[in-house]
Amino acid sequence: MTAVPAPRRVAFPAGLWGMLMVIATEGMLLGAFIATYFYLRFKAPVWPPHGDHAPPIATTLILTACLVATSAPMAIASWSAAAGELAKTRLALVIALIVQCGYLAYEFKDFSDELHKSNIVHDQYTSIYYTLLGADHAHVFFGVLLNLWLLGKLVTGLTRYRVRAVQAIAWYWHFVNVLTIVIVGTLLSAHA
Amino acid sequence: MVVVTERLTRLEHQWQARPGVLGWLTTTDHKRIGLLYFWTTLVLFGAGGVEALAMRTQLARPNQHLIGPETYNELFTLHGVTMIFFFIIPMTTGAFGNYLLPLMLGARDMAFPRMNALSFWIFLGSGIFLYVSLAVGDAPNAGWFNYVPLSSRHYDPGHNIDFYCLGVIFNSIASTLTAAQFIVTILKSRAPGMSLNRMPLFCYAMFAAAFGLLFALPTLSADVIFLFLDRNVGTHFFDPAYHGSALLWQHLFWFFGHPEVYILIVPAFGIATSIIPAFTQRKMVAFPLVAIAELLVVFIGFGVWAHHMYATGLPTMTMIFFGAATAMVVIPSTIQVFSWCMSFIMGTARFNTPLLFIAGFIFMFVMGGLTGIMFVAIPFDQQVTDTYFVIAHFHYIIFGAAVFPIFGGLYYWFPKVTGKLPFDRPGQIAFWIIFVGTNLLFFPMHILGLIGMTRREYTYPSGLGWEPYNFAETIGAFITTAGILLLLGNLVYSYFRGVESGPDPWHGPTLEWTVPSPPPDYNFAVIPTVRSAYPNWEPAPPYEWLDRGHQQVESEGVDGVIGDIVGMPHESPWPPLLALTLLGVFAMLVLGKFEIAGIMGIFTLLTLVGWHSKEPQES
Amino acid sequence: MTVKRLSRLQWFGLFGGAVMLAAGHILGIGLTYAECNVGGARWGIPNDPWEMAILLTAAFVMVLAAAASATIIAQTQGTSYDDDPPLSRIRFFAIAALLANVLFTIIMILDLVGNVFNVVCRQG
Amino acid sequence: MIAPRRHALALLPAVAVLAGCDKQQNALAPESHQAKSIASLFWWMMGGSWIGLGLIVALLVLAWKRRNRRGIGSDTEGDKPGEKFAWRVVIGLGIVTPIVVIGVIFVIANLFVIKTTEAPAADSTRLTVRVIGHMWWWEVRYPGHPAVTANELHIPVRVPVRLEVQTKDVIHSFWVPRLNRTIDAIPGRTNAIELYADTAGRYRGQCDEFCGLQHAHMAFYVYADPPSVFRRWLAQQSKPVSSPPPKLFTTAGCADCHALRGTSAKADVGPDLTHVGSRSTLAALTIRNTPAELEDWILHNQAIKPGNQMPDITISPAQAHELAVYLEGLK
Repeated sequence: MTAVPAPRRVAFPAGLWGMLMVIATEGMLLGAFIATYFYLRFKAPVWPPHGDHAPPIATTLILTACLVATSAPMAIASWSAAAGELAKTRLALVIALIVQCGYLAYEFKDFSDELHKSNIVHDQYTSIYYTLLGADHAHVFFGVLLNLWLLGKLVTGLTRYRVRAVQAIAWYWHFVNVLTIVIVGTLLSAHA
Repeated sequence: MVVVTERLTRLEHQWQARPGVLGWLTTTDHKRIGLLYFWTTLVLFGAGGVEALAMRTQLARPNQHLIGPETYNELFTLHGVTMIFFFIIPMTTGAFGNYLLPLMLGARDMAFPRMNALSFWIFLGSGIFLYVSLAVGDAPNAGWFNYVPLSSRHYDPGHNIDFYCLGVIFNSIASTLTAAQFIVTILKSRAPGMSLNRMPLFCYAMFAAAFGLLFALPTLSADVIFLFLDRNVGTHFFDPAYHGSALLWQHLFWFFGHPEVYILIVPAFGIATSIIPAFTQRKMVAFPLVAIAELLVVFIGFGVWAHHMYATGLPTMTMIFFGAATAMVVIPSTIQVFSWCMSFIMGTARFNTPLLFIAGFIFMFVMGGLTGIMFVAIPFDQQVTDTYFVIAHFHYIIFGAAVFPIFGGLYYWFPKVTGKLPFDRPGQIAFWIIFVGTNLLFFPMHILGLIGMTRREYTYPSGLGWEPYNFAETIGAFITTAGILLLLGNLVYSYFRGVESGPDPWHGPTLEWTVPSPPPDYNFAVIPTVRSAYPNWEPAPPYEWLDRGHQQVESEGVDGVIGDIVGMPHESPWPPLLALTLLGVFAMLVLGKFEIAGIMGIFTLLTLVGWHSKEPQES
Repeated sequence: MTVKRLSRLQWFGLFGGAVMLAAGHILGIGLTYAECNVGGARWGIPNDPWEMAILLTAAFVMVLAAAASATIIAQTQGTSYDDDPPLSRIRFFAIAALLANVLFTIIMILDLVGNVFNVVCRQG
Repeated sequence: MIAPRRHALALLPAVAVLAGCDKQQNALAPESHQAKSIASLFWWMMGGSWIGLGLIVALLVLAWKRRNRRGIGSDTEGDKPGEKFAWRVVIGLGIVTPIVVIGVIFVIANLFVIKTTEAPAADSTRLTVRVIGHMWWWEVRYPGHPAVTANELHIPVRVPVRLEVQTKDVIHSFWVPRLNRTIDAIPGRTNAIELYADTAGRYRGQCDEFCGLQHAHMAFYVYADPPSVFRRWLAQQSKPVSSPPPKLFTTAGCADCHALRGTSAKADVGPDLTHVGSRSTLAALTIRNTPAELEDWILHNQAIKPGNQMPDITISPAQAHELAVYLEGLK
C-alpha cells in the first residue's frame, strides 16, 4: 500500500464554509426585503406616507454603533479561542453578550412602543418597515442565543470543535452587524 | 493480506449502520439518505402524474365536466408544485446528488452528514404537509405561480394559500440545506489531487444547481412571507390601495422562478455528462466549456426573470434588459448540446438504455430549447404567453430534458446501487414507448397554443379546432404512463432476477465505479487520489487507509491539496426529531395558532441544543 | 508571469465580469424603474446618461476580464487543462472565463443598443 | 418586416395541420399589421428551428451510424480522438452561429417589431376604448360616450384604436391573437395596446391570465365594422333603455347588480343590461343570447357556469320568461 505523500495546507475549514452558506442565503433573503423597500418607495408619491415618520436619526445611529462595536470582542474571542486562551475567549464573549443584550432589550422596548404608535398594518411603509426591522432584531436575537449556547459549551473548556464554533459564530455576528448597518441605512434613507 | 482484512474489519466497525428501522431513522449515511429521498420523491412523482392524467382526461374532449373548476384548479396547482418542488429537485439533488456526490468525489460522506439527514426529514415533513392540504380539501388552488391578488385573503379565503405559503417555505428549508451541503462538500471533500479542473462534470452540475437554490430560494421565501403577512396579519405589500403592487409578487416570484427552471435542468445535464463518457468510452468534448456552461446557465439565469412578465406592461427599456440576458442564456446550452453530440460521434457509442435516454433527452432538450429561443423575440413571447405553446415549451424541457436523464440515470446507476444488471431490451422498449408518448403528448400543444388555446382552462368550447390536438395529447399521456410503468417494472424485475453486475459493468469513468456494488458503508476502504477527471480510466496510487477513526479527508478547496483529516459525526436521532418539531410549527401556523407555533419553535431550538451536545471525535 | 500572479489574474477573469454583470443589471433595471415611478422620478436622475455610464463601465471591466483570461491562455500554451494543478487549473478557468466574459459583454452591448433605441418609460 | 415564405414552409408538417384548423382565435391567421409581423416572426423562427433540429438529429444519426468507430479529424489516436475537430464544431456551431442568429432575432424583434406592438402614446389615436376585466366577464366602455356593453367590443375597421385595459378585481389578460398580442389587466394599473383590424369581421378573444374558477369562460368578441356601421352602433348603444323594466326586475333582485341606463337600476356589479338584447352571447361567450337560453340562465346559471358571481334567481319559470322576453327586447 503506497501512500502518496501529499502536502498539507492550512485550509479554510468546512465549518466556516457552512457559516458562509448561511450568510449567503440569509443575505439574499434580507436583500429581497431591502429591494422590496425601494420598490414600494419608488411607487409611493410621498415617502414615508402621510401619518408615518422616518425613524429618528441620532438614537438609531448610536444604537447601531453600540451593536457594531461588538464585532471587536467577537473577533478577539475567535482569535483567542484559536490560540487556546479559554479565559480571554470567555471574557470577550461575555462583554459582547452584555452589549448585544442591552441593544436587544432597548430595541425590543422601542419596537413594541412603536408598534403601539403606528401599527404594521397601517400602510405599505409600516409593513415593510416593521418587517425589515423585525428581521434584523430576529437575527440579533438568534445571535444572542448562539452566544449563550457557546458560553455554556465553554464551561467545560475548549475543543477543536468549539474553536470552530467560536469562529463561526463570530462570523455570524460580523454578518449581523453589517446587516444592521445596511438595514438602518435603508430605513434612514426615508429622510432623503 | 492479514493486515488488509484487519483494517477492513476496523472500518466496518467504525462505519457500519445500525440495523433495522432505527438505523434508517437515525442514519447519516449519504447513500441511505439518497435512497430515502428516492423512494419519497418516487411516490410524489406518482401523485403528480395522477394529477396530470386526471387533467388530461378532463381535457380529452370539449365541454366535459368530469372535474369541476375548483378541483381542476387544485389539480394543476398541485401538479406544478409537486413536480417542481417535490419531484425533480429532490430527485436530482436529494436522491442522485446525495447518493453519488461523495462517491464521485472520493469522500466517505457529505461534509455535514447530520444536516444531510435533516434536509431529508424536513423534505418528508413538507411533502406530508402539502398533501394533508389535499386530504382536508384545502389544497392550493391559485397555480404554482400563485399570483396575487387572486391568492389574497379576499379572493381565496380558505386555508389553501396558507398551505401553499408555508409548504413552500418548509420545502425550501430542505432544499437550502441540501444546497449548502453540496457546495461545501464539493469544495472541501474532494479526494486528494482532484483539483477543480479534474472534478467530474456531474459535480459541476450539482454545484451549479446548489448555487442556484442557495440564492434563488430566499427571494421566494421573502415573497411568500409577505403574502402570508398580507393574508393573516393585514399588511399591504401587494395592496394597490396603498401603492403596494401585484407586480411586486411577480418580480420576487420569478426572480426565484426562472433560476428555478435551470435548477431543474442542470442536474440533468450532470447525469447526461456522466452517462455519455461511460457509453461512448470517450472523454467529454470541450470539457472546460461544458463545465462553465453548467455554471453560466444558472448564473445568467438570474438575470432573465421578467421575461415571464412581458405582458404586464413593463417599460420596453426594462424588457430589453431581460431580453438581452434571455438571448445569451441560450449559448451555454447550445455549447453543451454540440459537445454531447460530438462526444457521441467521436467515441464508440453503445446505445444501451441509458444512452438511448440521453439521445432522447438531447432531442427533447433541443425541441424545447428552440421554442425557448423564440421567446427572445419579445413580441412573439407576448403573443403566446399563457397559451399551450408555453406549456409545450417547458414540458419539453422539464419532462423531456429533466426527467429523461433521470430515467437514464436510474438504469446507469442501478447496478451500483443494487449490484444487479438491469435488463436492457425491456428498458429500450420502455424508452421508445415513453419517447413516442411524450411527443404525442407535448408536440400538439405547440399548435394548440398558436391557434389560441390558453392555459389553465378546466374545459374548452368545441368549434375552435382544438379537439383533435387535445384528444391526441390525452392518448399520449396514457402511452407515456404505460412506458414509465414498464420502465420501473423492469427495474423491479431486474432487482430480483438480474445477474450480478460486479463493481464496474459499464467501465464507467468516475470514482463510484472503483468501489464494490452496492458500496460499503465507508464507500472507499482506501482514500483514493486523483490524477484525471476520469479516475477510473486513469487510476492513481491511493492515498491511505483512514481507519483509525470515523474520519474523512478535507481538501483545501481549489487544487485538491489535502487540508486536514476530520472526524465525522455518527448516526443521530436529532434530525428527524427537529423535523418533527418543525412540522408542528408549520401545522400550528397554518391553523393560525401563532402562540403554540412559538412554543413548538422553542422545542426546535432545544433539539438543536441536544443535537450539538455530542461532539464528533477529535483526530 | 509567476504562477501566483497568473492565479490572481485567473480569479479576476472568472469573477470580475460576473460581478459587473450582476451590478450592471441590478443598477440598470433599478434606475429605469425609479425613473418611471413617481417616488423615484422626484429625484430626477436623467436615465440615459446614467444607463450609459453603468453599462459601459460594466462592459469595460468585462473586456478587461476577457483580456486577462486571454493573456493566461497565451501564457500557458504548454500545459493542457487536465495536467497537474495549479497551471492546468489556471488555464482551465481562463478558457471558461473567456467564454463567460464574451457572453457578458454581448449582453451589455444588447442592453446599450436597447437603451439607444428606446424612449425611457414607454410601455412595451 | 419581410413577408414570410408561406409556400416554402407550408411543406412542413406543423404548418400543414395549422392550415386546416378553425381561424377564430388563431394567432397564425393575423388580421392586423401587428399580428402579421408577429406571425411572420414566428414563421421565420420556426423555419430556423426546423433547420437546427434537423442538424442535431443528423448528428445523432451520424453517431449511431459510427457507433463502432472512434474519432474524426487529424487526431483520431490518443484518449481524446477527434478533439481538435470537435472543438471547432462546438465553437463554430455551438457559440458563434447561435450568437449571430439570436442577435439577429433580438434586433429584428426587440428593436423593430416591438415598435408596432408596444403601447400607443395617449391620445395618439382618435378613438379610445376602455376594457375592464371582472370575474368572469369583460366590461367595455367608450370614453366620451355613455355607451357601456359587455363581452363584445366594436371597433371601426382600418382605424387604429387605443385600447386601455383595467381590472376591477384580480389580474386578467386581454388577448385577441388575430389582432395583437396579450396585455395584462393589473390592479392599480392601466395598460394599453393598439387595436387595429385590416378587414371587417368578428375576432374571438379570451382572458389569458388565470383568474379563478371560471377563467375558462371569460371570452369575448371584437367586431371590426365599417366606420358608418360602427358609428350607428355606438349611437344606438349610447341611448338609454327603450322601455321601462317590469317590477320583477327590481323585486327579483336584478337591479341590485345590473344597470339599465335611464332607470333607477344603476348597480355596476354585473354587466350593464341596457342593450343586452343586441349582444350575440351571454356570460362571456358561455351560451348563445336567445330568450330560451337567457331564461335558463336566469334560473340555473350556477349549473351553466359554476361559481359565477350571479346567484340562481328563485322565481317561477313564467316570471323568468317575462324577464327574458323584456331583456331580449332591449336591442
